[in-house]
Amino acid sequence: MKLITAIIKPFKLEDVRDALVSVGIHGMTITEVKGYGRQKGHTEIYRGAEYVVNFLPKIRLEIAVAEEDTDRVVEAISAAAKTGQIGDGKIFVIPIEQAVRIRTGETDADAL
Amino acid sequence: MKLITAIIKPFKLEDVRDALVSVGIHGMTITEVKGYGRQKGHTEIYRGAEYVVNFLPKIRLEIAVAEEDTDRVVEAISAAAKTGQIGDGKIFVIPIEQAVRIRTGETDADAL
Amino acid sequence: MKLITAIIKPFKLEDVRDALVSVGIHGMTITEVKGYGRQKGHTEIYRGAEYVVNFLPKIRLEIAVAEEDTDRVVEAISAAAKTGQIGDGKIFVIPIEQAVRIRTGETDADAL
Amino acid sequence: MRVATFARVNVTRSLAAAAAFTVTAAATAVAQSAVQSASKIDPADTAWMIVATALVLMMSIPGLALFYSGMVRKKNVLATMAQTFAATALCSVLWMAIGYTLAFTGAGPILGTLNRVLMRGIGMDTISPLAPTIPEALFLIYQMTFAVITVALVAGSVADRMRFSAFLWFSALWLLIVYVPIAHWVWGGGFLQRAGVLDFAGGTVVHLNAGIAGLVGAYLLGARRGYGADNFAPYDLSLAVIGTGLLWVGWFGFNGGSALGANSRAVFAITATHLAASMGALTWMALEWWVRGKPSVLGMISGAVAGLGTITPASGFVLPWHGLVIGLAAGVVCFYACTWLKIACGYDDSLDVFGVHGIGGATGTILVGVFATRSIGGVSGLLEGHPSQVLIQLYGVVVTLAWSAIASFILFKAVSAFTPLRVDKQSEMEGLDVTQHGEALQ
Amino acid sequence: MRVATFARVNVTRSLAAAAAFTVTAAATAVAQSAVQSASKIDPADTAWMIVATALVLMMSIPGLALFYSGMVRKKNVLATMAQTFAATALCSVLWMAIGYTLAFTGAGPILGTLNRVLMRGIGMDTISPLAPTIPEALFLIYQMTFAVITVALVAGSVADRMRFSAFLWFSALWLLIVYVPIAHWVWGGGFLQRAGVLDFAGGTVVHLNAGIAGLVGAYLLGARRGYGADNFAPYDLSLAVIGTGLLWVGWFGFNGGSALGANSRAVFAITATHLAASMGALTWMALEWWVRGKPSVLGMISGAVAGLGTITPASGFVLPWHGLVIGLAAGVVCFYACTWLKIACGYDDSLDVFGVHGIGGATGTILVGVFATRSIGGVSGLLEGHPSQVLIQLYGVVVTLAWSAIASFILFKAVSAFTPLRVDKQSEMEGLDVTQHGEALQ
Amino acid sequence: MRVATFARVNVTRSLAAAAAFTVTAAATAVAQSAVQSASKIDPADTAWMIVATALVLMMSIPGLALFYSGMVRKKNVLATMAQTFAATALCSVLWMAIGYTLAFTGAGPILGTLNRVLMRGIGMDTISPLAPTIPEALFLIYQMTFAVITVALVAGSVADRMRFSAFLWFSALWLLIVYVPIAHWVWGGGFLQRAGVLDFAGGTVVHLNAGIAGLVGAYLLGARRGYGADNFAPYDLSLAVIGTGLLWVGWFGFNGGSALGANSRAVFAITATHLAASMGALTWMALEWWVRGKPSVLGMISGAVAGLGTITPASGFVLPWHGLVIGLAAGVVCFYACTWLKIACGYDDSLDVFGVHGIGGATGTILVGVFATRSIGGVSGLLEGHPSQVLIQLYGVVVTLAWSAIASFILFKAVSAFTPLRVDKQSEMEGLDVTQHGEALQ
Ligand SMILES: Nc1ncnc2c1ncn2[C@@H]1O[C@H](COP(=O)(O)OP(=O)(O)O)[C@@H](O)[C@H]1O
Ligand SMILES: Nc1ncnc2c1ncn2[C@@H]1O[C@H](COP(=O)(O)OP(=O)(O)O)[C@@H](O)[C@H]1O
Ligand SMILES: Nc1ncnc2c1ncn2[C@@H]1O[C@H](COP(=O)(O)OP(=O)(O)O)[C@@H](O)[C@H]1O
Repeated sequence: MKLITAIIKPFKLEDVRDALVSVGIHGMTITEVKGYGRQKGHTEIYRGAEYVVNFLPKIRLEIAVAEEDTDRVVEAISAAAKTGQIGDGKIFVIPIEQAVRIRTGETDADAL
Repeated sequence: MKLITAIIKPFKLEDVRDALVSVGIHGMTITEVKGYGRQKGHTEIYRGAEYVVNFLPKIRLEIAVAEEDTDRVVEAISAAAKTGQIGDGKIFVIPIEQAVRIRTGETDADAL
Repeated sequence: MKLITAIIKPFKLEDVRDALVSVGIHGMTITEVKGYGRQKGHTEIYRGAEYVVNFLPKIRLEIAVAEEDTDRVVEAISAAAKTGQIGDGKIFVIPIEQAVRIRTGETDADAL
Repeated sequence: MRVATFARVNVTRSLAAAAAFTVTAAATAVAQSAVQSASKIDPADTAWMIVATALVLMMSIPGLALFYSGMVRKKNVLATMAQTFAATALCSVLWMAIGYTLAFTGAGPILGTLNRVLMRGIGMDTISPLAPTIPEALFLIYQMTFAVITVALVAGSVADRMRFSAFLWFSALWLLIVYVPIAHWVWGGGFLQRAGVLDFAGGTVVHLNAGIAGLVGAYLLGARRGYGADNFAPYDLSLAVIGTGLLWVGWFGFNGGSALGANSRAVFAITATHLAASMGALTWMALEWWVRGKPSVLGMISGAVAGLGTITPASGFVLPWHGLVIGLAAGVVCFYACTWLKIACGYDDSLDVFGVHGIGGATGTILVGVFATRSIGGVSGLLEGHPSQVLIQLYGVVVTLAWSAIASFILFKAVSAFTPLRVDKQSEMEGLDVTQHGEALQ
Repeated sequence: MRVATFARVNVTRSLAAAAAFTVTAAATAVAQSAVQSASKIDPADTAWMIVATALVLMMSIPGLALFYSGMVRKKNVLATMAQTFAATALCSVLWMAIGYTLAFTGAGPILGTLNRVLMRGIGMDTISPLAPTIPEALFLIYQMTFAVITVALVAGSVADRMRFSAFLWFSALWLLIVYVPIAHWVWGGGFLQRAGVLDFAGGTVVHLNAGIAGLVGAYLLGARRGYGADNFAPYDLSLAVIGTGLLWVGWFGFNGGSALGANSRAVFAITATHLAASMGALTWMALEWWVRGKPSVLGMISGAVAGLGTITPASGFVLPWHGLVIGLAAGVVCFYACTWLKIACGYDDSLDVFGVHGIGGATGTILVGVFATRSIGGVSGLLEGHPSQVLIQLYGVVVTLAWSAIASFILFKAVSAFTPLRVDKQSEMEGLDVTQHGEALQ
Repeated sequence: MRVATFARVNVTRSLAAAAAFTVTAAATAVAQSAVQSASKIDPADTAWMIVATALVLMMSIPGLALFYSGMVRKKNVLATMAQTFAATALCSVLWMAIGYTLAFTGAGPILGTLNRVLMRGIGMDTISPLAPTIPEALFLIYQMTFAVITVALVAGSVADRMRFSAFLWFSALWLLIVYVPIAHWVWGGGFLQRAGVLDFAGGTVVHLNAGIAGLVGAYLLGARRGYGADNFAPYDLSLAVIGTGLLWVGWFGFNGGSALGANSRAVFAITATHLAASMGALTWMALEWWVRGKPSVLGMISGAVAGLGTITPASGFVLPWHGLVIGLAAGVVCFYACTWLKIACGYDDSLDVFGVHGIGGATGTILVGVFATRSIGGVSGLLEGHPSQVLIQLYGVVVTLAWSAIASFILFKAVSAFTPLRVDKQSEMEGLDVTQHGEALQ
C-alpha cells in the first residue's frame, strides 16, 4: 500500500474530493497546512508595521491506497487540483508497510 | 524504526495517550485533522442554505517507534481507540530511515 | 527522494526557514501540531478545575528533498532549531517513492 | 405642562394625520409655526434623546458590524466590518454638511432648504419645529444615526464581493440622492407625510429603502462565486448573536427615540418593539423547527431582527399587543422571503437585507394602516374604522420602492462607469480582508 | 416636589418597613392608595427608567449570553447563546401576557390579580402604585427584563447537556410557577414584603432563586460526561470577559433602576454596586493568587459578578462603604462555594450559577439586615440597632429557597415526564451546536 | 430655571476663563460659593449623568479591553483584558477611598482636602460646588470612571511584556501620584484651572497624561522580543473593531457628560465629538490608502480613536465644524506619530498609546486655544481674537507633560526596585495568558 500525500490549494478541495470518489476512493484525511514555495505571499500592514506573509494556506490530503490504485489516484489528483498557476502544490507517494481499521481490526487493503 | 500514524476520534485521545504510556511510549505528536470516509456527516442549515458536512473532526497521532515496539503500539492504539462504530479510524505504519533528537543530536532509537 | 519531517518549537520557525533557504531549499509545508514528550506542560485553572496541559504547541515541517540533500538539510534544521532545552523536537526521514508537481506534471527531483 | 409638550409631539409626528384630511401645505405650515412659538428645550427630553442617539449609533458600530460580519466567511470578516465602519464615518460628515438641511428644513414637498448647510445657524438655543423640546443640534445628530445605519444596511446584500472603494462612492451618492429625499418626503414635511403616510421610525425610509437598494445591488453585482455549490457557512456566528443583542437594545433608542421625548409614547413604542422582536424570534424559530427539524441560532436572531424592522414604522402608532401580531407576521413573511423567495428568484442577497429589512419594512408599513390607534399616535387605522389609511400606507410603500429601485440602479451603474463594483476572481477567492485591506484574522 | 416624589419612592419600596411594625394588609392598602392619588408621570424619571430597561435587557442579550458562552467548549458556544436568547423572547411574551399581572397587581399575600392580562387597561397615562412617577407600561417592561434574566441565569447550571426543547418548556413553566409568585411576595405587596423582607433589586427573587433552581437542575440532570476527567477548558474566555463588562454596566440599570426614578437613591445604589463589584473582583483575584499561585481572568470576572449579585438586594438600602464590605464578603464566600463546596458535594453546576448567584444572593440578602441604613432606604438594620431585621431577611431567604427548590424539582420532573431533559451520549460528545441547532463555529 | 442652571454650569467649567483675566483665588472662591448657594439637584441632569457614568464605564470594560486585546497576539489576549479589568476594580476602590477627595475638594492650588476620605460626609442631598445640579456621589462616581480609564490606557504601551503584579503596583501609585494631582490642577480648582487652561473632558488629564506615562514605560521596559523582526500581527482584529464601536458610543458620556447636565452644551460636545471621530477615521483611512496602497480596518479605528482623543479637551468649547477640523488634524498628526515618529525614535509603544492618545491629547488641548468659542463655552480663542489662550493651553500641556514624565519615570523605577517590571524571556515567548494567569484561548 501507499500513502499519497498531496498539498493543494484550499479552494480545490471539493473538486479533488469528487475526482477521488469517481475513481473509487472513499476515504481520506485532510489537514489545514501552510505552504512555502515559489508562489509569493501577500503583505499585511498593521499601523507602523508591515509583514510579508510567505506561508500560504494549503490543504494537505492523505490517502492510503492499494499498490495498484496509486497511479490512478495520483493522476486524478493532479488533474483535479491543477490551475496551471504557481502554487498548485505537490503529490508525494510514501510506502505503507501495514494498515489497520480500528473498528474491525481488518488489516492492509481491507482496512482502507 | 517506524512512524505509526493513527487517525482516531477526538474524544478518544486521552484513552489512547494513557494506553501508549502504559506500553512505554512517552512521546507523540498530534494534529487536528478532518476525515472523510464511511461515517456520514451532519447537515448544517444557514437560513436558505443547507450544507452537508462530510469532513468530520479527527485526531491524527504520529508516533515514531523502534522496530520491535511496532506491533505492541499498534495493538495498544487499536484497543484504546475502538468504539466499534463507523468512524473509529485507521492506523498506518510507515518506515523511518533516520531519526534525530534536535536537542542532543542523538539519532535513531536513542532519539525517540 | 526523502520526506524530512521535523517537529520544532514554534518560535524557531523563522530561523529554520532561513537556514533551509541558505542550503538551497525553497519549498516546505508546515502544520500547527501539539506535542507530547519529556517536556512537561503547564497547568490551567478554571474556577474549581485544574487541568495539566501535556500537549504543547509545536510546528511540524515537511520537506521533500532529493536523496543527496538529505544530510545537509537534516543538519541545517538541527542546528537552527536547537535551544538545548527539553522540547526542541525531532527529525524523521521517510522514503518518498514518487513526487509530482501538480502545476507542470514534472516528477521526482524536478517536482521539488 | 408635560401633557402639553406631549400633545405637541403628537402634532409634529402626525402632521401626516392632520394633513390626511385637509391636505394643504398651509395646514402644515401653521401647525409648524404653532409648534415653533411654543418651543422650549426640555431637559428630560434632552437627556433621553442624547441617550437615544448613543443607542442608535451603537446599533451601527458595533451592532450591525457584528451582525453582518458574523454571517460571512473568515476571509471577509474584517472587510464586512470595514464597510459598516467607513459608512458611519463618511455619512456622518455628509449628513452634517448637507444631508440634514436637505431632509429636515423647510416645507417643500420634494426637498428641504440649504439653510442649515454645515449646521449654519444652529446655536445653543436653536430648536427645530420638528422636535420642539430638544436642541436642533441634537435632532440633527439623532437623525444622523438613522442615515448612517440605513447606508450600512445596504452593504449586507453585496457582502463578500463589492470593492471597498466602489462601496464608498455608492454610499456617499446613495445617501444624498436616495436616503435624503425619502427622509424629507416622509418625515421632513414632504409630500408623503402630507398625504398622511405614517412611518414612525423608518419602515419606508430605512428598512424598505435599504432592502430595495440591496436587492438591486445583488442583481447588478451577481452571485458570489460558488454560490449554491460551495460551503458558505458563517465563520463565527457568535459575532452575529452579540450584534443582534446590541441591535435589539439599540432599537429602544431607534423606535423609542422617535417619540422625540421622554414620554408615554416612547414607552409604548419600546414596549411594542420589544414584543415584536420576541415574537419574531419565536416565530422564525418555530417555523424552522417545523420545516427543517432544528431551530438554529441564526434563525432566532434573524426572526428578532425581522420583528424589529417590521415594527419600526408602527411602533409609535399601535398598542403593545399589536406588536405581538406584527412580530408574528414578520417572522412568517421574512422566513419565507429568505428561505423560499430568494431561492425561487435566484438572486444572491448575501445577508438577506431584502428578505429581512425590505420585506419586513414594507409589511410593517402596511400593517400600520391596519393597527394605527388614535389613543397612541393620534391616527386611526383599519381596525378603528379608517380603512383608507391602509391605502395611504400602500402609497408610501410604492413610492419608496420605486424611487429606491430606480435611483439605486442608476447609482450602481454610475459608479461602475468609473470604477468596477466587484473584486476580481482571485481577490474574491483569497478574501476581501487581505486583498482590500491588507489584514486578516490570524 | 422632587423631595416629595422621592419620599414616595421610599414609601413604596419600604412598604416592608412600614408593615414590619404594623403588619396589616390595611396599612399597605392605605399607603398604596395614598401613593396612587399623588401619582404623576415625571419625565426625568421616565427618561432614566427607559434607559435602565435597555441596560437590563443588555445584561441578558448580549451580556449573559457572552458570559455563559465564554465558559463552555467550542462545540456548545452557540447552543449556550441560544438558551439565553430564546429565554429572552419566550419570557418577554409570557410576562406581558400573564406574568406581570400575577406579580405586580393587587395586594394579595400570595398572588396578584388578572386585571392586567395582556396589558389590558394599561393606557398612556396609567400608573402603577408601585412606581408612582412613570407610566405603568414602563414599569411592566422594566420588570420584564428582570424576569427574563432570572430564567436565563438558570441555564448556566445545566449547560452542555440540557435539550433545547426541554429547556424551553422548563423556562415557561418556571417563570410562571416559581419566579412570578416570589416576585409578588417580595415586591408586589405579598407576604414577604409585608413581613418586612428587604430586597432592593433581587437577591432573593433573582439570584438566590436562579441559583437554587440551577442546583436542582444540576443534580437531576447529572454531571457532564467526562466531568472531572476530561479537559473542559473554556473555548474563548474573551467572550466571558466582554460579557462581564456588559453585565457590570447593565447592572447600573438593574440596581440603579430599582429606585424607579432619577434620584439620589438610584445614585447611591449604583455607587454601592460599583464598589461591591470592584471589591468582589479584587478579593477573588487575591484569594486565587494566594491559593492557586496565579490570578486568573476567569477568577476576576467571577468575583465581579459575585459582588454584583451579592450587593443587589442591599444596593438601595446601604451606604457606599457597605458596598466594599459586601463585595469583600461576596468574593470570599463565592470563591469557596465554587472551588471547594462544589467539589465537596460533587454536583456539576456547569457555570456555577449556585456558587455565584445562589450563595451570593443569599449572603447579600442577609447582609441587608446588618447594614440597612435609614437615611438611604428608610429602614434600619443591625448596625443601626435593629437586629431583628436580620431575622426578617433570613425568613425571606428560607422561604425563597424552599419554594424555589421544591417547585423547581417538581417542574424538572414534570418536564422530564413528557420529554427527556438531557441529550443522548452521542449528541453530548458531538456538541449541542450541531445536534440541537444544526450550526457550528467554523 | 434651565437657563439659570446652564449659566451656572458654564461658570463652573470656565472658572478658568473667569480666572484668566482676574487671576485671584478669591474670584474662584466667590464664584464657587455663589454656585453652592444656588445648588439644587436636578432630576434630568441626574438621569443623564447616571447614564453618562455607565457609558464611560463601558468604555473601559469592555470597550478598551476589547480595543487593546484585539491588537495583540493570541497568547496575550486574556492578559491584556486582565490589565484593563483589574485596573478598573483597583482604581475604583482607591478613588472612592482617597482619590476623589484629593482631586475634587477644596480650592488648594496643588491638592484637594481629605474631607471626603471614604466618601465621608457625602449624604443623599450633598452637592459638590463643581457639579451644582447632581448629587455629589454621582459626581464622584462619574469622575471615578475617568480615573479608571486613564490608568487602563497606560497598559497599552507595555502590553505583551509587563508583569501583572508590577502593573497593579504601578497602577495604584500612578493613580494617586500622577492622575489625582493633575485632575485637581485642571478640574479641581488647582493652579492650571486658575491660569485659565481649558480642558473640557481630559486632553491633558487623561490622554496626554496616559500617553506620556506609556511612552516612559515603553522606554523603561524596552522593546518586545522580536520587535521589528517577528510577525506581531494581531490575533483577532475584530475584537478591536468592536471595542472601537463601544469606545465611540461611550465617548458620548465622556465628552457629553462633562457638561455635567442634560443641556445644549452636552449636545454640542457630543456633536463635535462624533464629527471629529468620523473625520479622524476618514483621514487616517485616506492617508493609509495613499501611503500604503490599502485602507486597513486597524487604520480606520485608529483614526477614529485619534479623533476622539483629540476632540476631548475641545468638545465643550468649540463649534461642531471645528470638530471636523480637529478630527482632520488628529488623523494626520497621529498617523505620522504611529507610522513614522515611532519608527524614527525606535521605542516600542506596543499599542501606540503615545502616538494616538499622547500626541492627540496635546494637539487637541492646544487647538482649544485656537477654536474656543464664547457662545459655547464662555471663552474665546485665537479665532475670536484671544490668541493668548493658545499660550495658556501650551502652558497646560507642558506642565502635564513634565509632571507625567518625571513622576511616571520615578514610579516605574520605584516599582522595579521591589519587583521586576518585565516577565522573563521564557514567559514572554510562551505568552502572558498562560504564564501570568494560567489560562489560554483554546
Ligand atoms: N520541497 C517541498 N517539500 C514539501 N512541500 C513543498 C515543497 N515545495 C513546495 N511544497 C508545497 O507545495 C506548495 C506549492 O509549491 P510552490 O513552489 O509554491 O508552487 P508549485 O508547486 O506550483 O511550484 C507550497 O506552498 C508547499 O506547501
Ligand atoms: N483511505 C484512507 N486514507 C486516509 N485516511 C482514511 C482513509 N479512509 C479513512 N480514512 C480516515 O479514517 C477515518 C474513519 O474512516 P471511516 O471509513 O469513516 O470509518 P472506519 O474506519 O470505521 O471504516 C476517516 O474519517 C478518515 O479520516
Ligand atoms: N516518539 C515520538 N513520536 C513522534 N513525535 C515525538 C516523539 N517523541 C517526541 N515527539 C515530539 O517531539 C517533541 C519534543 O519531544 P520532548 O521529548 O518533549 O523533548 P526532546 O525531543 O528535547 O527530548 C514532542 O513535543 C513531540 O511533538
